[in-house]
Amino acid sequence: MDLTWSADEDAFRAECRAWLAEHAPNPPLPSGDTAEGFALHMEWERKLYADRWAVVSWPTEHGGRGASLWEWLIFEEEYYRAGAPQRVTQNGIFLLAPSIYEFGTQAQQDYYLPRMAAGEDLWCQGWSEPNAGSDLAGLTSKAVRDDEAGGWRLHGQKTWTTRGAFCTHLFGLFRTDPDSTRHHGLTYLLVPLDIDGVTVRGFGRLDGDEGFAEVFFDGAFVPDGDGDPAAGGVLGEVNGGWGVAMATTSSERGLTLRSPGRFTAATARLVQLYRERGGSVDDPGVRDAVAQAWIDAEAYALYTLSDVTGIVEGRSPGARSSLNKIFWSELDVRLHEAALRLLGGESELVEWGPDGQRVENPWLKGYQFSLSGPIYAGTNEIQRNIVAERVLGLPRK
Amino acid sequence: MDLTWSADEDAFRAECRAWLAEHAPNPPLPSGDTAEGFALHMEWERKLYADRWAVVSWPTEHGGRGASLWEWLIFEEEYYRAGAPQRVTQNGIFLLAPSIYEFGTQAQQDYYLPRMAAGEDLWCQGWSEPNAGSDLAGLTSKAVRDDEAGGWRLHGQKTWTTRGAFCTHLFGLFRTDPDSTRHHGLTYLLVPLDIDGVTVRGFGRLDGDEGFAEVFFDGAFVPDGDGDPAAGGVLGEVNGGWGVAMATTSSERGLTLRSPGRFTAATARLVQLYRERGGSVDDPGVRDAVAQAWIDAEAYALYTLSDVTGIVEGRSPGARSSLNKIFWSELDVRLHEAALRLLGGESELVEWGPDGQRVENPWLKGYQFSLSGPIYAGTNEIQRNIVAERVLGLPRK
Amino acid sequence: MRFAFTQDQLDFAEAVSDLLAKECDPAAVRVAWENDTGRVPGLWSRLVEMGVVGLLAPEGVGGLGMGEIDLVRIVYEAGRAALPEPLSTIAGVVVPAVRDHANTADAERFLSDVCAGTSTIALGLAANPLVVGAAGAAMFVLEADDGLHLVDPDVVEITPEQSVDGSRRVSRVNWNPSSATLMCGPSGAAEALDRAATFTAAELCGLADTMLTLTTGYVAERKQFGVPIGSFQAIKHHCANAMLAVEFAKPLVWRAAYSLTQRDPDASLHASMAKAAASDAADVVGRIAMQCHGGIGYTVEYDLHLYLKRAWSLISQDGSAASHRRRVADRVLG
Amino acid sequence: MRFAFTQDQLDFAEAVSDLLAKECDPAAVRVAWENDTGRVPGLWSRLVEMGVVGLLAPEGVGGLGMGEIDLVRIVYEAGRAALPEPLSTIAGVVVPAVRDHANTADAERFLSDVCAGTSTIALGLAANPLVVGAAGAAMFVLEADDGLHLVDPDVVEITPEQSVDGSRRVSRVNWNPSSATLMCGPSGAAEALDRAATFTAAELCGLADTMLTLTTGYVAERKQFGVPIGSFQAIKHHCANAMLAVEFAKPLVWRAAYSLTQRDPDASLHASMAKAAASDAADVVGRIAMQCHGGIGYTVEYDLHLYLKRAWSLISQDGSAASHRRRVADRVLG
Repeated sequence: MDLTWSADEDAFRAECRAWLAEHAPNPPLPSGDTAEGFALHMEWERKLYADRWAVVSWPTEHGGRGASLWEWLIFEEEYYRAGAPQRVTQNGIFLLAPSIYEFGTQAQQDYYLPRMAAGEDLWCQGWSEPNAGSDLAGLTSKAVRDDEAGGWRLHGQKTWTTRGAFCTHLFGLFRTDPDSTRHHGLTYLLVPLDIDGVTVRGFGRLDGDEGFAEVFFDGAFVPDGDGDPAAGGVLGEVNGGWGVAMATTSSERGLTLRSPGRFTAATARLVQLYRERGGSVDDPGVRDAVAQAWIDAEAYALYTLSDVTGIVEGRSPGARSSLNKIFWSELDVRLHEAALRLLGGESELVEWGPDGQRVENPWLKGYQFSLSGPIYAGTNEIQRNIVAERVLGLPRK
Repeated sequence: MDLTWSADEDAFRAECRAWLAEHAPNPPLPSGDTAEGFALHMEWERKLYADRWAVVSWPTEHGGRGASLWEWLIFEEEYYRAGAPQRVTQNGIFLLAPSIYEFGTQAQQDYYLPRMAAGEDLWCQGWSEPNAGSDLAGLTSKAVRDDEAGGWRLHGQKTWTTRGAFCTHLFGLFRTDPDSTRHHGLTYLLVPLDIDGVTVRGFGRLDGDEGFAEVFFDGAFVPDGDGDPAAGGVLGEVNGGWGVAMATTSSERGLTLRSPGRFTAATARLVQLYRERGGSVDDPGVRDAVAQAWIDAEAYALYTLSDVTGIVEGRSPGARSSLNKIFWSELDVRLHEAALRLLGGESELVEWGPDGQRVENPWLKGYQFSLSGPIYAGTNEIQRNIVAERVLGLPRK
Repeated sequence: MRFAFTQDQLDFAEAVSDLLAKECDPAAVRVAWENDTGRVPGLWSRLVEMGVVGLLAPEGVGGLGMGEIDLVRIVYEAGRAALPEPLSTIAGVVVPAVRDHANTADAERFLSDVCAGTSTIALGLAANPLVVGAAGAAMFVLEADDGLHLVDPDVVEITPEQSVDGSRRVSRVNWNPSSATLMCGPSGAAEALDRAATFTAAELCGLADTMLTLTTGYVAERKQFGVPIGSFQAIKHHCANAMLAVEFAKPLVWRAAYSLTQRDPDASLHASMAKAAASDAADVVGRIAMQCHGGIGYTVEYDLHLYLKRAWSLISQDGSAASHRRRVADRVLG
Repeated sequence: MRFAFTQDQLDFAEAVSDLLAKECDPAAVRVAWENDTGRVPGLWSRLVEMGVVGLLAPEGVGGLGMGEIDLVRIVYEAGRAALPEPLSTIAGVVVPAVRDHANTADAERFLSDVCAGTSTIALGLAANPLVVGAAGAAMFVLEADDGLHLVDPDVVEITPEQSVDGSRRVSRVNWNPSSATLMCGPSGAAEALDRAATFTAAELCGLADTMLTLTTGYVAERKQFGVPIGSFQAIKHHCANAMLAVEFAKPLVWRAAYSLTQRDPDASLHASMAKAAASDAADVVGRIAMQCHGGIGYTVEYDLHLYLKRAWSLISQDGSAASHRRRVADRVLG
């Protein structure tokens, strides 16, 4: 056991910190899930890319720094500590890119990845459908073979597509074998959103942002994908989409998105909030709740160090990553609940802060966002089933 | 709405309180779930009976006072407030007697009820079997028809029979139709434990008492029950035992056993404990936990008043009584947890109290007992299913 | 002993419920989210006509001269509908405060106006940093260290704020207490908080009930894996837990209202127990409702958020669960 | 950066685990419940032989000269087996306290004896009203306001008490601190509490793991309604919650031991986080284990209670979860 960083890692951290201190927007950007906010976020994304902070763990030829997993953790920790903006590009970078690395052709990798890193292509995910949420294998959107054109005609509807209204591309699963059921006969497709037969309709989210979209497909054409990647196409094998998606999903459920820095930074801000307001709020238990949130964030950070150690040494967390997802998502709710208790009667305010420094209330906003954590990327009910069945070996039926 | 008691009810309360103040054992009796303790408890039961406090709500001809439900509540409240002993006769009085009143012949009522009130017959319940706990309908103990003898030969095993080793009689379900499954073909039988072919083996409980028993049946004979009730027999219809048992079970699950006085008295003692120790224990949250337990006991008491009002006016709580069972059993755990927090490092002590007044640690004992609450009489998992399905109307499958 | 509403009380509440079902459906609440006042046009005068607004006012000024126990079930119905009107504040708190403490002339004048529906009075208790419905109020009842003041809007500086609940028009108010405006001392203010906590608790129970109803309806219909999600035990237990929370809060709320009516010496304790339980229940039910709905509950096109956001606001209004449990602890534990 | 045990550490722990599987199965623990000492005959000397008891003692007195991080995984194994021996107290707390603070002669003499297995030393920290294993101890390390004392049994008055865990032989001790017995000041005592909290936390994680293992085994076998009860979603979620609690406590415990080894300035904070999380985890897992077992868990014939009652005792030993969260709050929140 060795919980110290190497000199190189310390130097990397110092570089991250210095750059972020100079460049991270202050005051913070407004939410990236509105049209105006999104534009400001894209400026930030381009700035990250220009200085090679957009995708630190990617190879240099795709815009990254070839950073190790440890360096990635350091970067994320510094990123959240600096209060730098939420990554509007995250669905592409964290969900799609791992699948392109694993399943994409060389042409697809060379075309999509640098454009994604640079923010030229903005990807949203097309998993959920109105009748396929937790039950992802129940999806019915289909891609009908068009042999003449050498590709697929899409029909159906995707929904809960985060930032769909602002994105340029969608990745998702479509039923390519009309006789198939469940997770068979699905294909993972990459779809430009500006082609004929695609309609995107944004709709309002709980927190007031218009960050969700429905995407309707009415005969939109996507080629097989062995030609120019610009037109979109198949990622991986036809009818092999479930495996590609699961790789992506496990990437989402696992380590990558939920870097511990997000929670240690949030609890550090919670501690600050407690110091400002804890003495005046009439709530004898809130001190304990803040301490608990702080401990939980530390536990999560250490758990992640253990996971990363395992991954680096070739031990995959596998289904245990469901534990990870349950813990961070419920920790996130609890820590925001503690913050709202500290805000007391002001917790309902959409804008908040001292005069002259009013900002969108980060704790209210964060609380609302936290409530989606136990739902998306596989509800925590399903994650608990996975823990019980695949980790603890309880019988499925 | 009228939350005041009538002059008659106040007088009844005064009478209860005066009698209990004079007679309730001090120091408290040891547990009634040991052989020595049981004997002491039986003395107490006989004293209760002699002064007509054993079964206040029963008709006078069976040893009661014909008390109303309201008076019964008052009696219970005073009984628990006085710290009077746990009723070792409760399984007969509260679980079997309602079924005898509803399903018994006149001869059965006249024979069993006064003897039960007087503590001459001591009844234990024979529901659970090694493979039929939560799934009561899965029981396999059988009663084989003996036409010649005009009765039934019992085979099989019952278990978790509280105080079985000290009781004289058992009531329980046996499969009388060998071709039946689930809740069909069962008969509710009344069985003296001293007959041939019955073996009772006591075994140790979590809290150290030997209050459980297994009861083995190896051809023991019980007549039909239309003759002398002393020999035991069928209660209700042959093959109609499920209905009789459910009436009993809903009586157990419902109001009767869990009088609110039990919890308001316990929280009053918890408040006292807090006043003695709250200032010195290093636990900033325990004050809140005690207040919460106190509120919960009040809520339970009021909920019960609402239930009793409904019953008196002809509105049965029905499946809603599952809410009741979940609430009191989990409240009981929480209030004892709060007490153990107040005891801190002394919570593990089997005997406890100031020098010269050492008693069996009521909070440790009570905590252990409380843990059985969410399990017996239908686990709280099953109760939650009932609430969801029968009260909220969610689909069974 | 009888712990239940009278048939008259239930009938009155049902009449209000029928009105709200028609005039205050989710579409109407959405109108209130978007319009200038945060209120449903025309609805207040209907409530005035039914006598709800002046229920606690003496008959001489146009009220019904009834008690808190008569009002509480109606306020619960208002909660169920997420009624975006200052009903519990005005009918439940301001009217009895003015009735009991204002001088005769003020009481007669202001209560007559309120009972006639021609004006409203806004309430600012020290427990709350925000005042609802300050804009347009004919008068203010405001709490200072020395008690409740009856204050003219001219001398109140109003700074609007935006609530997560679009129909709640909240403001900070700034004013200078003076002996001229003092209506009653701290005990009158404490009584106002007890009433506010009790009626807000009733609203929260109503909101919780509606969130649970939406949830059970949704999970019985929504299919995943070929079956309604309500057939999964995890969802069943979530719903049972939600019901448990709200069903054991309600008796505390009804009792608190009864104790206010009876001027029970423990009325303040009972109000705190009610508010603590109702705040916790609404919180738990809201969380469960969100989780059982999944994505659909996270959209503003679905109605859940109307009730959820009202509940979030009311959970801390008139004292949080924690602060009321502290009051209970101080009273019971010493 | 590497947050994992070394292969050597895992091998050592596995060797201990193998020994305990043979020599400290539930039947052996039941013997300790009933016998005079509350210990498993012969087992201590086996642990001495393996070097576990003197793991933190210098090699010169027969120890291994290793660190807390080497011991913690072994203590976790002791917890898994509900080992009824004073391993964590002696090996984890008394040995380093005597090593660091006793005068050279005392240290050499007592550590040699302990490492040779010829005597034990009982520990009485101010956080605990009870002392384990006082009868038969060759010496006592006892905390007073001014620090830790090394006290001869002759001057300690021992009053036996009975623990819910039959193998825990607890006593109250009465003695008079004097400057002659003082071994170190309050900072040494604080360090002892940090070690005690950390190793007790490790034991609790082990106990929780065994309770979870018993539970998953039982629910996979036990059938009701024609299926294993472990196929019900409510049971699955109980088990998942149990695992969640213990898996997120462990990293805190390992880190606390590491920080002690490193003499990290935050070691005390880390120990408190570990004990808070482990106490809560054992509590949650114990509750879940009881509930999932149903009636069988409520009998003394089944093994669950051996682990459960140990856990109940250790949950508050060396500071409850609440007291350690208070320490964390004092340190982090100011």
